[in-house]
Amino acid sequence: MSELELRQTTVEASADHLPARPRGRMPRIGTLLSGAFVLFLLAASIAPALIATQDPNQIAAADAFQPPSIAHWFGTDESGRDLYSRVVAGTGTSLLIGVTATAIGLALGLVLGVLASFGGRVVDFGVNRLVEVLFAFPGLLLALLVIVVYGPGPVTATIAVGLSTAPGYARIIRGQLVSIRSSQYVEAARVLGRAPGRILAQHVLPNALIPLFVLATLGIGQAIVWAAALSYLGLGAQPPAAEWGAMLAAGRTYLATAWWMTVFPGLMIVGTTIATTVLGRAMTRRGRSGR
Amino acid sequence: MTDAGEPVLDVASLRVAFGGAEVVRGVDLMILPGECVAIVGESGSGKSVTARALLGMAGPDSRTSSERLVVAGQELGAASERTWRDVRGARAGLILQDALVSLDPLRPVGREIEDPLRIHRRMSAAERRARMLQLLADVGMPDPELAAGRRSGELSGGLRQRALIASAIALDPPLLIADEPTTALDVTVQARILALIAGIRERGTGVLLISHDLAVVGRLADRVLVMRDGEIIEQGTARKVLEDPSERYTKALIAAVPADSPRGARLSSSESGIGAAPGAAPLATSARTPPSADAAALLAIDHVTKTFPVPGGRFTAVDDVSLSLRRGETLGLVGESGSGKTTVARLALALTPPDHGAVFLDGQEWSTIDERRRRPARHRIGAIYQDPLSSFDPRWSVRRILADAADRGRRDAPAFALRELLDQVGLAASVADRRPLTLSGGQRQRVSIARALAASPDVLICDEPVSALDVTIQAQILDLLDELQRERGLALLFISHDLGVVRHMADRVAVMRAGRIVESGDAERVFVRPEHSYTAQLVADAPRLGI
Amino acid sequence: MRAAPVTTSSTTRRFGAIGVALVATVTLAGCQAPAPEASGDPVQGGTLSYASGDAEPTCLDPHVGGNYPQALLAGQFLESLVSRDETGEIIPWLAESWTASDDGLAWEFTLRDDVAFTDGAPLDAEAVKVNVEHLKDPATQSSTGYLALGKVDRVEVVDEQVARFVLSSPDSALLESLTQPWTAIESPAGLARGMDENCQAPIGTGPFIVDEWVKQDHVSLVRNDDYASAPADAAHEGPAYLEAIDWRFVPDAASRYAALQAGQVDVIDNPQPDTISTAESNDSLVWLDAPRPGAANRIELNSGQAPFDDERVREAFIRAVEVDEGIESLFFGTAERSYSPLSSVESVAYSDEALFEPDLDRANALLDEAGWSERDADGYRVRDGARLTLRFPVSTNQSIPAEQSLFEQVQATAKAAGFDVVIELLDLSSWYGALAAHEYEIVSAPYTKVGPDVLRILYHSDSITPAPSGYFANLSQLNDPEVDALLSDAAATSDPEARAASYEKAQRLILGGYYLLPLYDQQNSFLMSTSVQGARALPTVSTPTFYDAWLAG
Amino acid sequence: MTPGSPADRPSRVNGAALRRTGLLVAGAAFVLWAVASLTFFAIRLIPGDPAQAILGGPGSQASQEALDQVRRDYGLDQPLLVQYLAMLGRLVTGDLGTSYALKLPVADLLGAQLGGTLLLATLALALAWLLALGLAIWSTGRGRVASALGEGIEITSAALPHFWLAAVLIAVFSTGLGWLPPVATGTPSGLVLPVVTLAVPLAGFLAQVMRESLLDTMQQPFVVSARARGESALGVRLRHTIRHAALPAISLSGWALGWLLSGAVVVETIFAMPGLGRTLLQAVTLRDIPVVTGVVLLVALVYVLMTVLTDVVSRIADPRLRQEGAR
Repeated sequence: MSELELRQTTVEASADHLPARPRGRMPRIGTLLSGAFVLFLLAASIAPALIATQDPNQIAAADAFQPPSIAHWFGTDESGRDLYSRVVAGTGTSLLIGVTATAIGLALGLVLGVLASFGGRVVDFGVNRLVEVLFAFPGLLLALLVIVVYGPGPVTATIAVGLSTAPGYARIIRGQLVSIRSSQYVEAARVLGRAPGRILAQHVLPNALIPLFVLATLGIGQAIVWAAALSYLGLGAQPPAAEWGAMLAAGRTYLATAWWMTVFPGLMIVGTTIATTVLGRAMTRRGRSGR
Repeated sequence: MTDAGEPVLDVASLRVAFGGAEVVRGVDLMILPGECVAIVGESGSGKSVTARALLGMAGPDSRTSSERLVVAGQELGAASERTWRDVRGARAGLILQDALVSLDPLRPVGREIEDPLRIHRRMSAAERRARMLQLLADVGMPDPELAAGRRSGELSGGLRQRALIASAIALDPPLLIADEPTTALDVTVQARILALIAGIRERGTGVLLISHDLAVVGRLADRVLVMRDGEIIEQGTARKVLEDPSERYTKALIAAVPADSPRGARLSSSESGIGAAPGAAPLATSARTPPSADAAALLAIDHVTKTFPVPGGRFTAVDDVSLSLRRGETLGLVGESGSGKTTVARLALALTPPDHGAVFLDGQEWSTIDERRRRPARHRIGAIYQDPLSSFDPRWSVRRILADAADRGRRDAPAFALRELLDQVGLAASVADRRPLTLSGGQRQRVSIARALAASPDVLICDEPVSALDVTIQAQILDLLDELQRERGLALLFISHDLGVVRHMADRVAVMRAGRIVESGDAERVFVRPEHSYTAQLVADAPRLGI
Repeated sequence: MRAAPVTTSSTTRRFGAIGVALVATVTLAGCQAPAPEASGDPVQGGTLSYASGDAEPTCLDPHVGGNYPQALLAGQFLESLVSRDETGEIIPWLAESWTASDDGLAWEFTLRDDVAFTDGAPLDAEAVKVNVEHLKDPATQSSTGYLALGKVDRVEVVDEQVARFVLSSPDSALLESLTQPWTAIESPAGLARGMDENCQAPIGTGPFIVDEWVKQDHVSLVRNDDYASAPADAAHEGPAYLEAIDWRFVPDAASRYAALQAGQVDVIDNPQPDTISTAESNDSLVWLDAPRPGAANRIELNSGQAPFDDERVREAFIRAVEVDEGIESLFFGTAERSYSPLSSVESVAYSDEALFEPDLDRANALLDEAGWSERDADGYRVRDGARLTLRFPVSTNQSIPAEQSLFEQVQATAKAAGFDVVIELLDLSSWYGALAAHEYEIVSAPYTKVGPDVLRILYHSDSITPAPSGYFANLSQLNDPEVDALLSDAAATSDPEARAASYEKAQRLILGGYYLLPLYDQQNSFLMSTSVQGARALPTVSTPTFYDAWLAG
Repeated sequence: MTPGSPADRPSRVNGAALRRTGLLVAGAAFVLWAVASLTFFAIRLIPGDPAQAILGGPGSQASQEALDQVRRDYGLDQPLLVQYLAMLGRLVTGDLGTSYALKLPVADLLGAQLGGTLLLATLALALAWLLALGLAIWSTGRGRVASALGEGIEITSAALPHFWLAAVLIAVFSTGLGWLPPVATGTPSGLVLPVVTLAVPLAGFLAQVMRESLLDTMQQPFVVSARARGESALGVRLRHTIRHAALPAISLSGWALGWLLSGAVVVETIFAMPGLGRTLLQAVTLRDIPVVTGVVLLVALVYVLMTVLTDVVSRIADPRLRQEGAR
């Protein structure tokens, strides 16, 4: 979040003194790998059956706790289900949780941010206080409260995670809007006699919203991680849904005997977060150099 | 100390490359003790890279090579970073452009000045402090004790530049490299800093001065090197180069300086990239007809006052200012930074309401009426900004920017003539689909002017429209504005800190200081026979060509 | 606890130290592979570190509320009037002897005269009276103890050492009820301090004293140096060997096991089944298997509403579900399949394996017959447009992960017959809420009570009527006058054989009506470092006791 | 535009500081009031009867009389508004009420838990800062490989779920190497794994922000100035760029603390540490409303204090902010 602000304050005066500094960046190969991984994830969420090798819910108690092998690439779980197929089947659920939670956070943040920056002083003050109050509930505590009221489950967990990210987004969006509103191109539009509504539609909103998509990609991974934490606390997805967080939590109890049950779902969560972050950053960089 | 004969800097065939691109291509340079050598050139000429390469700091991905690189008697051709560190600060000091960012804004300037002492000398903290205070006193810092504890942001521009100089000369290095040392400063301050550097040179220090500003160079340099595309294309004594240049490029550079060019004279040649020779052909378009003195004012600012709230009271930015601007006339508004020029511009544009007084456009109430009623007339008064890039929506192409500006929201708006507009401001039709970010500084300002013109204004408010541009580009833009004014009968409110530019552009001039107009009148009269002492000081301090 | 029987009677209360040490060892070994013998002489002193995975109690006084975590801890510092031995025989503890009147309405307990509470007050009949009154006082908020003493009307002080329990109706389960920690005897002065204070450190007669309770962290127990009231089956007399117990709350099973492996703690409870099997092959760890008494772990079928109001559908479910393989693999051979509503600890437990033979064809036939003959696109059976859905609320606080996995296997195997089992993982409060609202078709609810009288609580129709909180124990909602009569008779009769016969008949009816699917005994396992010697589980509610334990070098 | 000369600034700073302080206090009071009210009304939405929670949860078979008794004792039979005002009244006097489950004053209960959590969070914050600074300094300005590696480490660290990291750390350092205890028993060595678990993902975030600003700072002219005085690369980092790089991370510390408290719920459970997170989790399970309210309020208070602290530290670290306050 402060990255955005930082970029805005970068003094451009020095730009002409030195030749363009090659920015430290992930090698392109990292971006490519991330892109490939995200494509795999998308494929797995849209058509898990094509990518999975077996029925993810096929129980075979006799095959329980098999280590990774040719037949079971990621091994099997405590009920003899094929872990690879479950990981693939869980992609859709986990991504959905991540995307939905981020969307909820962004939507709420957008409403609050727009209210704050356009609602006049009183509304701005009120919204800012509200955002501060929401900030005072650390994410998981807010999530716990939501879960207490509406009961555990993936839907509540998603809403809870989304809600807890909203104040952060609200602040960024408000900051964006305020800085755009005081920008010189908005002033230039006023000088040309453009009405406020037109300025809003043509300049302010588009320029404020585009960076949000980048922000969203960065948020998805974190949303998945927090949803997984709720699953670990037994407040997330329900069995037999193959959600990564739930699988990871289940696997953790068998860490002493079946490492693969913890490692593979964990790798998926970490991998997804890394991939979305790398892509988000690549987009930020492109956006920055394109401006 | 080096003795008088031995050069403090002796470079032969210096080359610097970034990746495959060579930006400094075989520069030879020698500076003797007490000598000031200047390198002039426009942005991208390689002058700054040269300066840094002399300290072994050309940049992370650069390759530097030279046949000979001797600083204060030490050969540094293949020096290690360790050796370089011993040279920097001790044998060669560096002064950069703006001390606000060239001194660490988080550290007291005293610490910054003590740094070279700490790095290169074994001294006790008390000795260091004493030396630091002495240095501050030497560079003319009032109350060194107090200043030492302040951060660069808490000092005025001139004072912090002095602090920066103090840190560069802390160890009395034989060589001082000054890279655009006065560029961001107001003229009066600039004059004092130049005097300070001259004093350092007097003490026997060799100075390498890097500047884009020929006038600054003229004041200080013994010898001048003109740099272009990484090469020294001309060199000689300052007098020789400035008064009798042999290269076409140098001639163009000198011609482009507006200071002593008469009103209406052309500054640039039609050849792209190179200014015209001095006194080149007069403008091809119709001759200038000065506006009649008694024509009604198109824009009238009438006893306007504007204050802003600050903790513990209100700050008066504009104090009882009255100005009037007639059709076809250029009114120059000069003043140092913080004098209230920009606030006047915003008041004229009705972007901010005055506390007292009023602004009239063509005799009609302008500043006091409702924004809804003002909006339909806004197209009559346009604006050009110092930084055109930030005045464009970053997502929009040139075409969209101009199309949007041409559309006044009327249903019967004439078909938008993009090509004609681009042609008028001297841009190729091919830029239409590019985004301003990908254009050069001069092109951007042309787009900015085209945008203002698209709305068919009567008045243009130009707030420092050329301060960010190289001198040849500046010349082109100034010529363009001149031309357009002639063709369209535009009234220009031309705001600038640069007296030379204003003198070249303005029919009448108003001088602003601390929110008030201290003097106004016919441009020639004000510059030649200033009545107010402040104006006289400004004129005296303004650097100009010639020695 | 399936060790050699130990002869016990009210007269042979004390054993030779050596003999009992052997018994304790056999006990400790449980049903597992050879465990190291308790070797050498007991060592005095040392602090035993215990890591509990059960929820941290909210009050250390087991009279208040009354759950298993409280019992675990209370067993170290509180004692009951009577205890139970390996064979299910009631043996003396704080009460030396007891007699019942012929009509079963008056019981006289003679207390030991050499026992004092750790606050110095002597144990007397008045103290027993105060304790029973405390349990029956609504302000105490007792649940388990209150129910256990439901038929006790009042206690009369006959003389200093004799207390008379006056009952409103005969209760053959009274002695069993009194063995439980939830009816343990506390110092009247301690109780008089009020609930807030007493909850922090109840005062009893036990071998240890509560020294400090750091919430969310641990309870410090120190040795009671004046201890003189070991139960009749204890291995030694006098104060405990251990100087102190550090009782920690470590909710995460993996952390708990890691702490035991690292030697950070000496004993853990609720180990993961896979770690038990790992520990078996590990020379430095010992498994103590102590199934809880009362009911077996079972899945109850709610016969109070559709679709399980139809016996054919109930049988179809039980025939469709396969759990044997799952129990074997998930519990790594540490749990034995049960076919009885009662824990294997209970001598009157009746099993009938034939009723639970999986038979998918029969299940399908039964469902077709019951009108659930169509299937929808997902393969689930439908009738009149409604899916054959079974809501299965699972309490995350009461079911260990292996059990939850087993339920998933139940879900998967039931699908083959067309049942749509919907598992809902709930926290404890929400789980009780779902039960109270009858929003369940199947449920698994452990119930611990000493003795077969648990059947009355779980299957008598009176238990369908909810308490004011909405809670009811008869979750299968079995409402059969014949079962009611059998259970009431059993509770009232004092003749052990008649009692056993009634319980067997009742169990036949309960099992035969397909009201429940027994799974296994309520798992209650402990893993101990081999340096812990002489620890055992009390044969009452299987809580561990460290009175006889010592730490070998 | 700087009004006035530097000389007359201090008095204005004082006036501004006073005004700022007033605003801060009023803002803090508002946040606490709003948090208390939100929590109060949110908790009324929880299904279930508080009286039952007091009597050991719905699983208890409390009698009607007992329930009625409890309702009277705890004022639960009063109208909602009366209960709300009573709660506010108690809060003003610093009374957080009595825990339903533990029957202890909430203030005492939380007072005992707060220290552990704050210690954990503070140590984790400090370690995260160290790790992030170290990584950022190490990986910037050293070419593409170090930069890519640094970025990779940051992103990976930030993506690690706490409970997974904890499991791996326990497996390696406790079970495998036997260096550190897996359960925190109050000893310093017991704190190591929990602190590391909390700190590593946070360090990933902080390092991202720090490195970004370090990169921007490294191309500032004052860095060129410093090097031109003969300062070594390390000297430039230590004396100049670190502080600049730290600024955005300092302003993130309020957020970071909230993030750490969230993580503490998980970490305290795994490492069996006493603390607010575990207390909250238990209170939520038991529907122990006064404790839930108390934890939320306490956390809000800590957050508010942290915001103030962050503000103060930022102002100390960046004198430019002090000046802006005076404008």
